[in-house]
Amino acid sequence: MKGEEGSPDRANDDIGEVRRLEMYRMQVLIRLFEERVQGLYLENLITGTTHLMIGQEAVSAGTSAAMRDGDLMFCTYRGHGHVLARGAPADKVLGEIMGRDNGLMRGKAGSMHLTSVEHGVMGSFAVIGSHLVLACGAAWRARYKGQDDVTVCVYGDGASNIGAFHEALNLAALWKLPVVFLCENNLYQEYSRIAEMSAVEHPSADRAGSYGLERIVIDGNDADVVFRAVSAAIETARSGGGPAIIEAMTYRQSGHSRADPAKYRPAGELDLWKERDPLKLYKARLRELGIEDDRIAEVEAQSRDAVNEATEACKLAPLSSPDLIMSNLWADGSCAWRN
Amino acid sequence: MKGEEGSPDRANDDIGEVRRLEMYRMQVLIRLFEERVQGLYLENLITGTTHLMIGQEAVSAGTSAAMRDGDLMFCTYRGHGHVLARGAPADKVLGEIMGRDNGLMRGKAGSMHLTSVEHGVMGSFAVIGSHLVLACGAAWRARYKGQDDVTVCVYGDGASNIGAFHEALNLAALWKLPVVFLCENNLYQEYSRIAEMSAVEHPSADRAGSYGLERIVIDGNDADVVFRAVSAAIETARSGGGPAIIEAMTYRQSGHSRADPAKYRPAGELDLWKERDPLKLYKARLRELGIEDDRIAEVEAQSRDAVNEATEACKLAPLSSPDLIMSNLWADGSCAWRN
Amino acid sequence: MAQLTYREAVARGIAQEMARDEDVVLLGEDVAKAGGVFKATDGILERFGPRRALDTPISEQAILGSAMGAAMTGLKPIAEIMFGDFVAVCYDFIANEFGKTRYMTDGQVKCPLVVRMANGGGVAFGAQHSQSVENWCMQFPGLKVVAPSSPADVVGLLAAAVRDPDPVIFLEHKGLYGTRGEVPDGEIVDTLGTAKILRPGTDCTLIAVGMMVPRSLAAAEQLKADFGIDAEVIDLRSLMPLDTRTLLASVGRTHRVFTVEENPRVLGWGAEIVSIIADEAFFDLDGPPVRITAPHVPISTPPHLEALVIPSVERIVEAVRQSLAA
Amino acid sequence: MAQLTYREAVARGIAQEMARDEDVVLLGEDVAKAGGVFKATDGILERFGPRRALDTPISEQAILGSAMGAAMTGLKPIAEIMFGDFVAVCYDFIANEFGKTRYMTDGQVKCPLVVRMANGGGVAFGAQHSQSVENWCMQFPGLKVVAPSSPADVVGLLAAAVRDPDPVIFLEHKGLYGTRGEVPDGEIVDTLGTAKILRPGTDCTLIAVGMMVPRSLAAAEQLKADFGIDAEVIDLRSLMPLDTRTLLASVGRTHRVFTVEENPRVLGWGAEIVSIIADEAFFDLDGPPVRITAPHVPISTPPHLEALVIPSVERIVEAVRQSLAA
Ligand SMILES: Cc1ncc(C[n+]2csc(CCOP(=O)(O)OP(=O)(O)O)c2C)c(N)n1
Ligand SMILES: Cc1ncc(C[n+]2csc(CCOP(=O)(O)OP(=O)(O)O)c2C)c(N)n1
Ligand SMILES: [Mg+2]
Ligand SMILES: [Mg+2]
Repeated sequence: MKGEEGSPDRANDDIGEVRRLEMYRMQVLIRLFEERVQGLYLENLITGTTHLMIGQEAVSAGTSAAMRDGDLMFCTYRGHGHVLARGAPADKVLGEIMGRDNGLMRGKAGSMHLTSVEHGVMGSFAVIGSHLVLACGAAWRARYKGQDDVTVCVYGDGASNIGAFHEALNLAALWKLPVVFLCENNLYQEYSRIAEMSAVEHPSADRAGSYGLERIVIDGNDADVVFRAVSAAIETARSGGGPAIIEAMTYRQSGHSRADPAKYRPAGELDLWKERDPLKLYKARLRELGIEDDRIAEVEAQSRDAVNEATEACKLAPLSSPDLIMSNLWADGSCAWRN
Repeated sequence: MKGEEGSPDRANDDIGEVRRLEMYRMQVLIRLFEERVQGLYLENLITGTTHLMIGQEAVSAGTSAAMRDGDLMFCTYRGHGHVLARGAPADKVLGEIMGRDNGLMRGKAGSMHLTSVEHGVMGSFAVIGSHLVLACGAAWRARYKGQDDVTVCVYGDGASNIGAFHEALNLAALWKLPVVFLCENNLYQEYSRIAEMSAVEHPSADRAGSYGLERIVIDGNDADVVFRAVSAAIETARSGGGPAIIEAMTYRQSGHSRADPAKYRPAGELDLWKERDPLKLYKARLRELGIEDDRIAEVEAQSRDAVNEATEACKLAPLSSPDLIMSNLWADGSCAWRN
Repeated sequence: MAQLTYREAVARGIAQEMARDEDVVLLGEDVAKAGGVFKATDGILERFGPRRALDTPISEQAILGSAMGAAMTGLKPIAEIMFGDFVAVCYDFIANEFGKTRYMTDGQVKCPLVVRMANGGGVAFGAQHSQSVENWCMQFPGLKVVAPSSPADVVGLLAAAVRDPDPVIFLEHKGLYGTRGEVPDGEIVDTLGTAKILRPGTDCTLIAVGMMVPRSLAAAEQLKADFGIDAEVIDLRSLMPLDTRTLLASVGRTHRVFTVEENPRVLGWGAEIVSIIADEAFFDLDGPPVRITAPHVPISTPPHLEALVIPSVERIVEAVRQSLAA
Repeated sequence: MAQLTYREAVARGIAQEMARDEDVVLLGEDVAKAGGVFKATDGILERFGPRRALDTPISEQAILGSAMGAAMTGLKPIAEIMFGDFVAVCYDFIANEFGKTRYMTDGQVKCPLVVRMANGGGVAFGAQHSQSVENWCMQFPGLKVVAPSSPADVVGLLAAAVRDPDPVIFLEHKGLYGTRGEVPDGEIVDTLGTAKILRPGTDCTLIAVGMMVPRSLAAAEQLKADFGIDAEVIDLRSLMPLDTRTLLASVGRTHRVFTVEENPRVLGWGAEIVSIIADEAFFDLDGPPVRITAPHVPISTPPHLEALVIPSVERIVEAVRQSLAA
């Protein structure tokens, strides 16, 4: 693991204090947001399925910090945190999850499909594998048009075993596309341990060689590590050096989806990972670097306020409109299929 | 390349004279058979498409020589030679290609789908990728039932880039299935050079590591080399050691399919590979090993006679019966879908 | 007689067949240790062990392909595709392989397998987890397609599917997993290709599958109570083979027919039924055959929108009433 | 006016649009250097260069997926799936992605792309290379499906497909690639969703697409000559959107309708057409609407068997004559 670069040095290193506080704020925001989503589900205010990323916040925060405006992201159904990290307002994200009119897609599609083109989030995809090849296409367009944006495609360990993974990686490498494949290895594909489902230990990184790419495994619970690894990959991609595949080791502290009690965890595993909780680690890092407690408390409060405000706004927002079902199938806004 | 084991030593080595003559007979049979198929196409006696394997005979001969009765094979549309090598009679194979009643499937399905369960050929598959996962299933059955047959799955270099390849290899390795994946790398996926379509030089072997398997590239124009490599892989698989992936380098001297003039070949490439023609090389090997010319001529004659006799038989055989179209859709022989 | 949920009936059917025949095996994502994401295979691993119940990687092509390879060579696999919509990532086996192999090899190669999938909507999973994939499967010669609506039918049709020598797509309705029904004790084996008249009637025929069956039954009660319309309700149960005899006989008695489909309008299974009836029972019909379907749009996620897309009891009642009044 | 083959018309249509719009790109297996395995993209690489015409690995999911990713972000890709049957290995994009993206994102994400495929039978390629995949595509809301039968329509409809802001499946019939027809000079742009009456008639309506169009026309001539039956022949051209107005108007004049499909019987597009006509034009019909299709079996390979499966001119004549006589 390329873990060492993440060890604290000084606040004014390549990352810098401002960015660190921002990455911490984002991790706290995502954590509180996800806890709120679970709470609203229990209150029956969220009805569709949700896939939380509690425990994986550092990947979101570090990745988006490494991206520029204009860079594109493709997410999975486990995408709340990435969409927030890219800058989509918490109320619009929560509204979408709650099926409210104020949602990103006016509440039409819900948690699994969060999309905010405005913030470079081209979609959250729920049929495993599809978005890996979509990301190739977005990157191909950038090169074709001489645009210098880079596409980041986030996916799970389990997705590394589906056919589209192979096709995407081969094409990306062959065409030297400006795309970064970022595997969030949270040890589980739904309820099964990825270790029991893959022929190799690291289902993504151990396959980098199949496409002539470098093998990169990183500590996904350390936002600094993620930031540095993704930054480097994006830099290479942006300058024409082709794609990268990064496997970030992390852990989903929540269940797979909202109703999963996660009984399949071996005893002690969750506790172990909670000790390596990304927020806890990062807060300690900030302190170690000499950042004052009140500045830390300030960004925590900002995040708390944002989630609370979003919740209030969404509770007041009307349910998504019935008009939605008959609109925006075609470019003309209609859904007519005959004359 | 693991080429050295193929270099001549003496007739009575691990391969032996009898097997060598048999492998030579088979290579000649396949060559003459394929030339005949092309001739019958030009005579308008073969109407459907065909995919010849002229130049690739050593892979067929060496592979089937390494297989036991009861071992299973899954082929592609480029399968004539493998089906012959596994022992299917030339007249039945040719009859199928000619759409005659004496064909393996009574002339219903033709060249691309040759199947002879009796000879362990479970089918020839024409949608790329599908048979790689089918082979996993056949091998899974063997292990499940405690049967000690091994499944060999032959496919092309181009097929190494399709999603099903990845899924098949991961499952086979994960479940340690008794299956051998044998890639015939003939340098082309249809009209495109595989080198321009893959992110790595050896589209199959360079990916072995993705599944925890050994990287094996062999000279596919030397039947002895093929025989030894496939034998070793089968032995391992049979004794519970799991799957293997072998990439056999060879060259298709014919066009991709019957009407392809293969203008995409770089100048001189074909000549170079004709110098390494598997029949020529193997005949020289036999001579070097001291096998007498008349014994060599005898097996050549056997092959010539077999192809001639098959041709005559097929020309006399009736066209496949119109009954075929309404039969054997279901196990009861019917095609009824309503009452 | 036991009261079982639909999901328990799935597990009971699988267990019945695995106990009977050692060649029956179960594979799919999370079907073993977790007992299925819909808990429809709960207890199978415990009872039959990891040799016969296998969790797989997320590799749907490998799931269906290895099921088929095993079926070709002597096993009778029951493969699960978690949500029917995902069959799109392994559709080659549906469209090009399962149903064609026996035919193309002139009977040399068999393919006795069952693919179970969670089908349909009604549980707020949105446009890519709620589709009615019977419409993606029934058009391929050589493939049988079954879609039970009650726990008893689940057990009996699943057993029939497993024992069938040909490939069968077995569609479990997500919206019905939690529903209960009486299931007779002992071994149950039903017959594929048979529709069931669940409610005899004289004024019109409603033909439905899956979750549209209970809704059609409720609609029929309401039609009777509120409008004196006596609707016959047929649970198709099997889309392939098709029990056209039962359908045509019913239309011969009622002279009006409605298909009740939860899929988007175009090329749902109702089109096939209507085209058969319009052709073969044309002079029996007193009025147009009508398809009650979802509008031709994807399914939206939130329950209040989903409910507007999938035909409700009210919409069925209204469509029948209006059409009979016209 | 030039005489072009159908395959040349494909290349002309592509070239017309690539010349017009720099965002139009072509990708697929062997589409560039080789000019396509059916030679339908001949000359494109030479004219537009390797930046705009790309050969791909055998990775159909990557072909359709990268086409869609590019379409979402600003290009207008024309992707080729060599034989329509192979769309089964990348069907996720057909069933779950292309048509749903704009809808699910409430209009945020566009998907303007064209997928060309060689469709249908008649050239002895057998059960896995001869299928009529319009039936696998037309059921998905959000996806347009076009299937021209003449060189002029190929150019005009391909241009319309490329310019359309939504995803279009463009089905070229393998059995027609070698046929010739007049194609006007200059830019040609047709309109999606419009059927064409190719032969007006008064006694019945034959509705066909692709290779069944010339066969229906020939059948109509024979019906007239031999039996005095005057058949109207409609080339549907577009299966989605559907020009129901033209169809219903024709049935209103002829009072009898036949769909002519080369696909296996069950759930072919004719079922949808018949279900619409039976519902909406029921009282216009003087007799049952009839679907002329292949029997419900896969397509066998040798030409003499294939010819027995796909409807011939004789079978169309016979079916119409018998039905009108009944
Ligand atoms: C093609 C497909 N197969 C199966 C599923 C069901 N499914 C949804 S999430 C999931 C697990 C994915 O695991 P992983 O890729 O590790 O991502 P994670 O959920 O852990 O973030 C599965 C199997 C799906 N959505 N699509
Ligand atoms: C899924 C799929 N895509 C494309 C094709 C068309 N096709 C048939 S053969 C072929 C080339 C295959 O190349 P390779 O795997 O190297 O085998 P070879 O023909 O050289 O033996 C292609 C692209 C197909 N049959 N199936
Ligand atoms: Mg995971
Ligand atoms: Mg090749």
